[in-house]
Amino acid sequence: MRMEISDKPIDATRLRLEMADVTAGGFVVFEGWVRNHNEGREVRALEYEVYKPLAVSEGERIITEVIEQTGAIAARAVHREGALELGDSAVWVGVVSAHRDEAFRACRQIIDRIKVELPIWKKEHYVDGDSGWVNCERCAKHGHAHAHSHTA
Amino acid sequence: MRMEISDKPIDATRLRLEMADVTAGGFVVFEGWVRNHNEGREVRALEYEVYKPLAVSEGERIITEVIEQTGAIAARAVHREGALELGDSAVWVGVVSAHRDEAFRACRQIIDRIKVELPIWKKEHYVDGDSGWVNCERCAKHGHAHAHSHTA
Amino acid sequence: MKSVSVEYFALFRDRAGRSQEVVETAAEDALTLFRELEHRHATSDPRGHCKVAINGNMADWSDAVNDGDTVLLFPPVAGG
Amino acid sequence: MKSVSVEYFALFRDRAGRSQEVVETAAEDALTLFRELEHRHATSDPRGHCKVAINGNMADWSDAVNDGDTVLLFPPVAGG
Repeated sequence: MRMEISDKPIDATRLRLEMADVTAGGFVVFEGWVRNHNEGREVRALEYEVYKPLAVSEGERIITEVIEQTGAIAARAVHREGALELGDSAVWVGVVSAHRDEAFRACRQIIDRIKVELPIWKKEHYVDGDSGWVNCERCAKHGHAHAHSHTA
Repeated sequence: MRMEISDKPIDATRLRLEMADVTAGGFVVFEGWVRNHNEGREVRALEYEVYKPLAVSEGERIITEVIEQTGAIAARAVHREGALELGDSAVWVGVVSAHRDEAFRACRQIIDRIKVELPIWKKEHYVDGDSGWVNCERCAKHGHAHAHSHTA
Repeated sequence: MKSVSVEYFALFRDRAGRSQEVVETAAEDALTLFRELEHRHATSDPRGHCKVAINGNMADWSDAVNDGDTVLLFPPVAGG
Repeated sequence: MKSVSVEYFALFRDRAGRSQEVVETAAEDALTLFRELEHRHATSDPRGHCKVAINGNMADWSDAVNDGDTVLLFPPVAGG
Protein backbone atom coordinates (compact mmCIF):
# COMPACT_ATOMS: atom_id res chain seq x y z
CA MET A 1 0.00 0.00 0.00
CA ARG A 2 1.25 3.49 -0.80
CA MET A 3 -1.11 5.05 1.76
CA GLU A 4 -0.63 3.78 5.29
CA ILE A 5 -2.33 4.63 8.59
CA SER A 6 -0.07 3.76 11.50
CA ASP A 7 -0.43 3.69 15.28
CA LYS A 8 3.39 3.38 15.60
CA PRO A 9 6.01 6.14 15.20
CA ILE A 10 6.84 6.94 11.58
CA ASP A 11 10.22 5.49 10.60
CA ALA A 12 11.50 8.12 8.16
CA THR A 13 14.82 6.32 7.71
CA ARG A 14 13.18 3.07 6.61
CA LEU A 15 10.72 4.85 4.31
CA ARG A 16 13.55 6.76 2.60
CA LEU A 17 15.50 3.55 1.98
CA GLU A 18 12.42 1.82 0.59
CA MET A 19 11.98 4.60 -1.98
CA ALA A 20 15.56 4.32 -3.31
CA ASP A 21 15.52 4.12 -7.12
CA VAL A 22 18.52 4.55 -9.44
CA THR A 23 16.27 5.91 -12.20
CA ALA A 24 15.22 8.79 -9.92
CA GLY A 25 17.13 12.06 -9.62
CA GLY A 26 14.91 13.89 -7.14
CA PHE A 27 13.38 12.96 -3.80
CA VAL A 28 11.11 15.33 -1.86
CA VAL A 29 9.71 14.62 1.60
CA PHE A 30 7.18 16.52 3.65
CA GLU A 31 6.72 15.79 7.34
CA GLY A 32 4.11 17.37 9.58
CA TRP A 33 5.36 17.61 13.16
CA VAL A 34 3.32 18.12 16.33
CA ARG A 35 4.24 21.60 17.46
CA ASN A 36 3.84 23.21 20.84
CA HIS A 37 1.39 25.91 19.77
CA ASN A 38 -1.54 26.43 17.42
CA GLU A 39 -3.62 29.53 16.82
CA GLY A 40 -2.18 31.24 19.87
CA ARG A 41 -2.67 28.35 22.31
CA GLU A 42 -0.02 26.19 23.99
CA VAL A 43 -0.42 22.58 22.89
CA ARG A 44 0.56 19.70 25.21
CA ALA A 45 -0.31 16.68 23.03
CA LEU A 46 -2.78 15.63 20.40
CA GLU A 47 -4.63 12.67 19.07
CA TYR A 48 -5.81 11.68 15.62
CA GLU A 49 -9.00 9.81 14.95
CA VAL A 50 -8.96 8.09 11.56
CA TYR A 51 -11.67 6.22 9.71
CA LYS A 52 -9.13 3.80 8.34
CA PRO A 53 -10.94 2.01 5.47
CA LEU A 54 -11.73 5.25 3.66
CA ALA A 55 -8.55 7.06 4.68
CA VAL A 56 -6.52 4.32 3.00
CA SER A 57 -8.66 4.03 -0.14
CA GLU A 58 -8.95 7.81 -0.59
CA GLY A 59 -5.23 8.21 0.02
CA GLU A 60 -4.45 5.60 -2.63
CA ARG A 61 -6.73 7.44 -5.06
CA ILE A 62 -4.99 10.77 -4.34
CA ILE A 63 -1.53 9.27 -4.86
CA THR A 64 -2.57 7.63 -8.13
CA GLU A 65 -4.10 10.86 -9.44
CA VAL A 66 -1.16 13.05 -8.42
CA ILE A 67 1.42 10.69 -9.97
CA GLU A 68 -0.58 10.74 -13.20
CA GLN A 69 -0.90 14.52 -13.20
CA THR A 70 2.72 15.33 -12.32
CA GLY A 71 4.66 12.52 -13.99
CA ALA A 72 6.42 11.60 -10.72
CA ILE A 73 7.85 8.07 -10.55
CA ALA A 74 6.46 6.98 -7.17
CA ALA A 75 4.92 8.34 -3.97
CA ARG A 76 4.07 7.07 -0.50
CA ALA A 77 2.32 8.56 2.50
CA VAL A 78 1.94 7.55 6.14
CA HIS A 79 -0.44 9.22 8.61
CA ARG A 80 -0.49 8.53 12.33
CA GLU A 81 -3.56 7.65 14.36
CA GLY A 82 -4.00 7.73 18.13
CA ALA A 83 -2.07 9.72 20.72
CA LEU A 84 0.94 11.83 19.68
CA GLU A 85 3.42 13.90 21.63
CA LEU A 86 5.20 17.17 20.85
CA GLY A 87 7.78 16.69 18.11
CA ASP A 88 6.24 13.48 16.79
CA SER A 89 5.86 13.14 13.06
CA ALA A 90 2.11 13.11 12.32
CA VAL A 91 2.37 12.63 8.59
CA TRP A 92 5.10 11.70 6.09
CA VAL A 93 4.83 12.13 2.32
CA GLY A 94 7.69 11.09 0.02
CA VAL A 95 7.93 11.41 -3.76
CA VAL A 96 10.66 10.32 -6.19
CA SER A 97 10.87 11.63 -9.74
CA ALA A 98 13.29 12.02 -12.62
CA HIS A 99 13.63 15.78 -12.00
CA ARG A 100 12.94 17.88 -8.95
CA ASP A 101 10.01 19.89 -10.27
CA GLU A 102 7.65 16.91 -10.46
CA ALA A 103 8.67 15.74 -6.98
CA PHE A 104 8.06 19.15 -5.38
CA ARG A 105 4.70 19.56 -7.10
CA ALA A 106 3.53 16.03 -6.37
CA CYS A 107 4.57 16.15 -2.69
CA ARG A 108 2.78 19.46 -2.19
CA GLN A 109 -0.38 18.26 -3.92
CA ILE A 110 -0.51 15.04 -1.91
CA ILE A 111 -0.16 16.72 1.49
CA ASP A 112 -2.63 19.47 0.52
CA ARG A 113 -5.20 16.84 -0.44
CA ILE A 114 -4.51 14.55 2.55
CA LYS A 115 -5.33 17.47 4.82
CA VAL A 116 -8.75 18.16 3.30
CA GLU A 117 -9.92 14.90 1.73
CA LEU A 118 -9.12 12.07 4.15
CA PRO A 119 -11.47 11.24 7.06
CA ILE A 120 -8.97 12.23 9.77
CA TRP A 121 -9.70 14.43 12.78
CA LYS A 122 -7.28 16.08 15.15
CA LYS A 123 -7.98 16.78 18.81
CA GLU A 124 -5.58 19.12 20.55
CA HIS A 125 -4.86 18.94 24.27
CA TYR A 126 -3.79 22.30 25.65
CA VAL A 127 -1.43 23.15 28.47
CA ASP A 128 -4.33 24.86 30.29
CA GLY A 129 -6.19 21.51 30.51
CA ASP A 130 -8.74 22.25 27.78
CA SER A 131 -8.99 20.22 24.60
CA GLY A 132 -10.80 20.52 21.30
CA TRP A 133 -11.31 19.18 17.81
CA VAL A 134 -9.37 21.32 15.37
CA ASN A 135 -11.29 23.24 12.73
CA CYS A 136 -14.70 22.00 13.78
CA GLU A 137 -15.88 25.60 13.98
CA ARG A 138 -15.94 25.77 10.19
CA CYS A 139 -18.86 23.37 10.25
CA ALA A 140 -20.74 24.21 13.42
CA LYS A 141 -22.36 27.54 12.62
CA HIS A 142 -24.65 27.66 15.61
CA GLY A 143 -24.16 26.80 19.24
CA HIS A 144 -25.34 23.60 20.91
CA ALA A 145 -25.50 22.33 24.44
CA HIS A 146 -23.13 19.46 23.66
CA ALA A 147 -20.63 21.56 21.79
CA HIS A 148 -17.20 21.61 23.37
CA SER A 149 -15.57 24.94 23.95
CA HIS A 150 -12.38 26.15 22.34
CA THR A 151 -11.84 28.62 25.15
CA ALA A 152 -11.34 27.48 28.69
CA MET B 1 27.52 26.00 9.44
CA ARG B 2 24.21 25.66 7.65
CA MET B 3 25.95 25.01 4.30
CA GLU B 4 28.27 22.03 4.32
CA ILE B 5 30.47 20.45 1.64
CA SER B 6 31.18 16.82 2.47
CA ASP B 7 33.38 14.09 1.03
CA LYS B 8 31.49 11.50 3.12
CA PRO B 9 28.02 10.02 2.45
CA ILE B 10 25.16 12.29 3.51
CA ASP B 11 23.55 11.06 6.72
CA ALA B 12 19.91 12.01 6.16
CA THR B 13 18.82 10.41 9.45
CA ARG B 14 21.23 12.49 11.52
CA LEU B 15 20.39 15.71 9.66
CA ARG B 16 16.67 15.16 10.22
CA LEU B 17 17.18 14.65 13.95
CA GLU B 18 19.35 17.76 14.20
CA MET B 19 16.57 19.87 12.69
CA ALA B 20 13.94 18.71 15.20
CA ASP B 21 12.12 21.74 16.66
CA VAL B 22 8.89 21.68 18.67
CA THR B 23 7.97 25.15 17.41
CA ALA B 24 7.98 23.83 13.81
CA GLY B 25 4.96 22.22 12.15
CA GLY B 26 6.42 21.54 8.72
CA PHE B 27 9.64 19.91 7.49
CA VAL B 28 10.50 19.65 3.80
CA VAL B 29 13.54 17.85 2.43
CA PHE B 30 14.94 17.69 -1.08
CA GLU B 31 17.58 15.13 -2.02
CA GLY B 32 19.29 14.89 -5.38
CA TRP B 33 20.27 11.30 -6.16
CA VAL B 34 22.80 10.06 -8.71
CA ARG B 35 20.69 8.37 -11.36
CA ASN B 36 21.69 5.89 -14.00
CA HIS B 37 20.94 8.08 -17.00
CA ASN B 38 21.15 11.72 -18.12
CA GLU B 39 20.15 13.27 -21.42
CA GLY B 40 19.82 9.89 -23.07
CA ARG B 41 23.16 8.46 -21.89
CA GLU B 42 23.79 5.65 -19.42
CA VAL B 43 25.68 6.96 -16.40
CA ARG B 44 28.07 4.73 -14.45
CA ALA B 45 29.32 7.15 -11.77
CA LEU B 46 30.07 10.81 -11.31
CA GLU B 47 32.31 13.19 -9.47
CA TYR B 48 31.85 16.67 -8.12
CA GLU B 49 34.53 19.30 -8.04
CA VAL B 50 33.81 22.02 -5.50
CA TYR B 51 35.62 25.26 -4.78
CA LYS B 52 34.89 24.90 -1.11
CA PRO B 53 35.58 28.38 0.37
CA LEU B 54 33.11 30.10 -1.96
CA ALA B 55 30.65 27.20 -2.12
CA VAL B 56 30.25 27.44 1.66
CA SER B 57 30.06 31.25 1.88
CA GLU B 58 27.68 31.55 -1.09
CA GLY B 59 25.55 28.73 0.31
CA GLU B 60 25.32 30.50 3.68
CA ARG B 61 24.27 33.69 1.89
CA ILE B 62 21.56 31.86 -0.08
CA ILE B 63 20.17 30.20 3.07
CA THR B 64 20.11 33.52 4.94
CA GLU B 65 18.35 35.28 2.07
CA VAL B 66 15.78 32.53 1.52
CA ILE B 67 14.91 32.29 5.23
CA GLU B 68 14.39 36.06 5.28
CA GLN B 69 12.25 36.03 2.15
CA THR B 70 10.07 33.05 3.08
CA GLY B 71 9.79 33.31 6.86
CA ALA B 72 11.00 29.74 7.35
CA ILE B 73 12.43 28.92 10.80
CA ALA B 74 15.67 27.22 9.76
CA ALA B 75 17.38 25.58 6.80
CA ARG B 76 20.47 23.46 6.15
CA ALA B 77 22.14 22.09 3.05
CA VAL B 78 24.87 19.54 2.39
CA HIS B 79 26.53 18.97 -1.00
CA ARG B 80 28.90 16.13 -1.78
CA GLU B 81 32.33 16.51 -3.36
CA GLY B 82 34.49 13.83 -4.96
CA ALA B 83 33.44 10.49 -6.41
CA LEU B 84 29.83 9.30 -6.16
CA GLU B 85 28.10 6.10 -7.19
CA LEU B 86 24.63 5.44 -8.57
CA GLY B 87 21.97 5.99 -5.92
CA ASP B 88 24.18 8.17 -3.74
CA SER B 89 22.68 11.35 -2.37
CA ALA B 90 24.53 14.26 -4.03
CA VAL B 91 22.74 17.05 -2.22
CA TRP B 92 20.40 17.36 0.77
CA VAL B 93 18.35 20.46 1.61
CA GLY B 94 16.11 20.57 4.69
CA VAL B 95 13.82 23.36 5.87
CA VAL B 96 11.63 23.63 8.97
CA SER B 97 8.86 26.19 9.31
CA ALA B 98 5.69 26.92 11.23
CA HIS B 99 3.50 26.01 8.26
CA ARG B 100 4.20 23.93 5.19
CA ASP B 101 3.98 26.65 2.57
CA GLU B 102 7.15 28.43 3.75
CA ALA B 103 9.05 25.15 3.98
CA PHE B 104 8.12 24.06 0.45
CA ARG B 105 8.98 27.45 -1.01
CA ALA B 106 12.24 27.84 0.88
CA CYS B 107 13.45 24.31 0.07
CA ARG B 108 12.71 24.80 -3.61
CA GLN B 109 14.43 28.20 -3.72
CA ILE B 110 17.53 26.91 -1.96
CA ILE B 111 18.06 23.91 -4.27
CA ASP B 112 17.32 26.03 -7.36
CA ARG B 113 19.96 28.54 -6.29
CA ILE B 114 22.53 25.92 -5.17
CA LYS B 115 22.39 24.47 -8.67
CA VAL B 116 23.20 27.73 -10.44
CA GLU B 117 25.09 29.89 -7.95
CA LEU B 118 27.61 27.67 -6.16
CA PRO B 119 31.03 26.91 -7.71
CA ILE B 120 30.33 23.18 -8.14
CA TRP B 121 30.99 21.16 -11.28
CA LYS B 122 29.76 17.69 -12.17
CA LYS B 123 31.64 15.22 -14.34
CA GLU B 124 29.67 12.22 -15.54
CA HIS B 125 31.29 8.87 -16.33
CA TYR B 126 29.29 6.93 -18.88
CA VAL B 127 28.81 3.19 -19.29
CA ASP B 128 30.45 3.46 -22.75
CA GLY B 129 33.72 4.66 -21.18
CA ASP B 130 33.37 8.33 -22.12
CA SER B 131 33.11 11.09 -19.56
CA GLY B 132 32.30 14.78 -19.60
CA TRP B 133 31.61 17.91 -17.59
CA VAL B 134 27.87 18.47 -17.44
CA ASN B 135 26.47 21.61 -19.03
CA CYS B 136 29.83 22.95 -20.16
CA GLU B 137 28.45 23.29 -23.69
CA ARG B 138 26.38 26.27 -22.55
CA CYS B 139 29.59 28.25 -22.14
CA ALA B 140 31.89 26.88 -24.83
CA LYS B 141 30.38 28.30 -27.99
CA HIS B 142 33.21 27.36 -30.28
CA GLY B 143 35.33 24.25 -30.68
CA HIS B 144 38.83 23.83 -29.29
CA ALA B 145 41.50 21.17 -29.56
CA HIS B 146 41.40 20.48 -25.81
CA ALA B 147 37.63 20.28 -25.58
CA HIS B 148 36.37 16.90 -24.47
CA SER B 149 33.63 15.26 -26.47
CA HIS B 150 30.15 14.43 -25.19
CA THR B 151 29.75 11.72 -27.82
CA ALA B 152 31.99 8.70 -27.87
CA MET C 1 -40.17 4.64 6.29
CA LYS C 2 -36.77 3.01 5.99
CA SER C 3 -34.25 1.89 8.51
CA VAL C 4 -30.75 3.41 8.24
CA SER C 5 -27.66 2.81 10.33
CA VAL C 6 -25.90 6.11 11.12
CA GLU C 7 -22.33 6.41 12.43
CA TYR C 8 -20.93 9.58 14.01
CA PHE C 9 -17.23 10.50 14.06
CA ALA C 10 -15.03 12.80 16.14
CA LEU C 11 -16.89 16.02 17.04
CA PHE C 12 -20.19 14.58 15.82
CA ARG C 13 -19.75 11.52 18.07
CA ASP C 14 -18.94 13.73 21.06
CA ARG C 15 -22.01 15.87 20.43
CA ALA C 16 -24.35 12.97 19.72
CA GLY C 17 -23.08 11.10 22.76
CA ARG C 18 -22.98 7.92 20.67
CA SER C 19 -20.96 6.50 17.82
CA GLN C 20 -23.79 4.67 16.10
CA GLU C 21 -27.56 4.36 16.01
CA VAL C 22 -30.30 3.00 13.77
CA VAL C 23 -32.84 5.62 12.71
CA GLU C 24 -36.21 5.35 10.98
CA THR C 25 -36.45 7.99 8.28
CA ALA C 26 -38.33 9.07 5.17
CA ALA C 27 -35.33 11.09 3.94
CA GLU C 28 -34.69 10.62 0.24
CA ASP C 29 -31.10 11.84 0.27
CA ALA C 30 -28.13 12.26 2.60
CA LEU C 31 -28.65 16.01 3.04
CA THR C 32 -32.22 15.55 4.24
CA LEU C 33 -31.13 12.79 6.63
CA PHE C 34 -28.31 15.00 7.96
CA ARG C 35 -30.78 17.81 8.67
CA GLU C 36 -33.18 15.45 10.45
CA LEU C 37 -30.30 14.55 12.78
CA GLU C 38 -29.35 18.13 13.66
CA HIS C 39 -30.35 17.46 17.30
CA ARG C 40 -27.45 14.96 17.36
CA HIS C 41 -24.58 16.69 15.51
CA ALA C 42 -25.65 20.33 16.04
CA THR C 43 -24.75 21.44 12.54
CA SER C 44 -27.34 23.07 10.32
CA ASP C 45 -25.64 22.70 6.94
CA PRO C 46 -22.93 20.15 6.15
CA ARG C 47 -22.13 21.36 2.66
CA GLY C 48 -18.65 22.62 2.02
CA HIS C 49 -16.76 21.16 4.95
CA CYS C 50 -18.54 18.04 6.23
CA LYS C 51 -18.48 14.75 4.32
CA VAL C 52 -20.69 11.70 4.05
CA ALA C 53 -20.02 8.09 3.11
CA ILE C 54 -22.69 5.54 2.22
CA ASN C 55 -22.03 1.79 2.44
CA GLY C 56 -18.27 2.21 2.53
CA ASN C 57 -17.80 4.80 -0.22
CA MET C 58 -17.53 8.56 -0.16
CA ALA C 59 -20.86 10.01 -1.31
CA ASP C 60 -22.46 13.32 -2.27
CA TRP C 61 -25.02 15.03 -0.08
CA SER C 62 -27.53 14.65 -2.92
CA ASP C 63 -27.03 10.85 -3.07
CA ALA C 64 -30.03 8.64 -2.28
CA VAL C 65 -30.42 6.94 1.09
CA ASN C 66 -32.04 3.50 0.93
CA ASP C 67 -33.43 1.05 3.45
CA GLY C 68 -30.61 -0.85 5.14
CA ASP C 69 -27.88 1.64 4.18
CA THR C 70 -25.02 2.53 6.50
CA VAL C 71 -24.38 6.29 6.52
CA LEU C 72 -21.16 7.72 7.99
CA LEU C 73 -21.28 11.38 9.04
CA PHE C 74 -17.89 13.11 9.00
CA PRO C 75 -17.35 16.54 10.58
CA PRO C 76 -14.74 18.82 8.93
CA VAL C 77 -11.51 16.88 8.60
CA ALA C 78 -8.11 18.03 9.85
CA GLY C 79 -5.36 15.64 8.82
CA GLY C 80 -1.67 16.44 8.82
CA MET D 1 51.80 45.75 -16.90
CA LYS D 2 50.60 43.97 -13.76
CA SER D 3 51.10 40.48 -12.48
CA VAL D 4 47.93 38.43 -11.80
CA SER D 5 47.55 34.90 -10.47
CA VAL D 6 44.88 33.01 -12.44
CA GLU D 7 43.24 29.75 -11.31
CA TYR D 8 41.29 27.46 -13.65
CA PHE D 9 38.55 25.06 -12.50
CA ALA D 10 36.92 21.93 -13.90
CA LEU D 11 36.52 22.18 -17.70
CA PHE D 12 38.73 25.28 -17.84
CA ARG D 13 41.52 23.44 -16.01
CA ASP D 14 41.22 20.46 -18.36
CA ARG D 15 41.43 22.72 -21.39
CA ALA D 16 44.23 24.91 -20.05
CA GLY D 17 46.22 21.86 -18.98
CA ARG D 18 47.01 23.60 -15.70
CA SER D 19 45.18 24.68 -12.55
CA GLN D 20 47.10 27.90 -11.96
CA GLU D 21 49.49 30.34 -13.62
CA VAL D 22 50.79 33.86 -13.16
CA VAL D 23 50.15 36.12 -16.15
CA GLU D 24 51.46 39.56 -17.06
CA THR D 25 48.55 41.67 -18.31
CA ALA D 26 47.42 45.21 -19.05
CA ALA D 27 43.75 44.20 -18.70
CA GLU D 28 41.73 46.73 -16.71
CA ASP D 29 38.86 44.38 -15.85
CA ALA D 30 38.05 40.69 -15.46
CA LEU D 31 36.27 40.45 -18.83
CA THR D 32 39.32 41.75 -20.72
CA LEU D 33 41.59 39.36 -18.82
CA PHE D 34 39.24 36.44 -19.58
CA ARG D 35 39.37 37.26 -23.31
CA GLU D 36 43.15 37.51 -23.28
CA LEU D 37 43.20 33.93 -21.92
CA GLU D 38 40.90 32.44 -24.55
CA HIS D 39 43.79 30.25 -25.78
CA ARG D 40 43.63 28.56 -22.37
CA HIS D 41 39.92 28.12 -21.62
CA ALA D 42 38.59 28.16 -25.22
CA THR D 43 35.55 30.27 -24.43
CA SER D 44 34.95 33.52 -26.26
CA ASP D 45 32.42 35.14 -23.93
CA PRO D 46 31.96 34.22 -20.27
CA ARG D 47 28.92 36.36 -19.61
CA GLY D 48 25.74 34.62 -18.62
CA HIS D 49 27.04 31.25 -17.50
CA CYS D 50 30.66 31.55 -16.40
CA LYS D 51 31.65 33.19 -13.12
CA VAL D 52 34.68 34.97 -11.74
CA ALA D 53 36.02 35.50 -8.24
CA ILE D 54 38.71 38.01 -7.28
CA ASN D 55 40.72 37.65 -4.07
CA GLY D 56 38.28 35.20 -2.53
CA ASN D 57 35.00 36.93 -3.36
CA MET D 58 32.55 36.48 -6.21
CA ALA D 59 33.04 39.36 -8.65
CA ASP D 60 31.49 40.94 -11.73
CA TRP D 61 33.10 40.70 -15.15
CA SER D 62 33.35 44.49 -15.13
CA ASP D 63 35.31 44.52 -11.85
CA ALA D 64 38.86 45.92 -11.91
CA VAL D 65 41.87 43.62 -11.93
CA ASN D 66 44.87 44.95 -9.99
CA ASP D 67 48.52 43.99 -9.67
CA GLY D 68 48.87 41.04 -7.31
CA ASP D 69 45.21 39.93 -7.54
CA THR D 70 44.18 36.28 -7.59
CA VAL D 71 41.49 35.67 -10.22
CA LEU D 72 39.46 32.43 -10.21
CA LEU D 73 37.82 31.46 -13.51
CA PHE D 74 34.73 29.27 -13.12
CA PRO D 75 33.11 27.49 -16.10
CA PRO D 76 29.32 27.03 -15.98
CA VAL D 77 28.39 25.39 -12.70
CA ALA D 78 26.31 22.24 -12.28
CA GLY D 79 25.62 21.48 -8.64
CA GLY D 80 22.93 19.14 -7.36
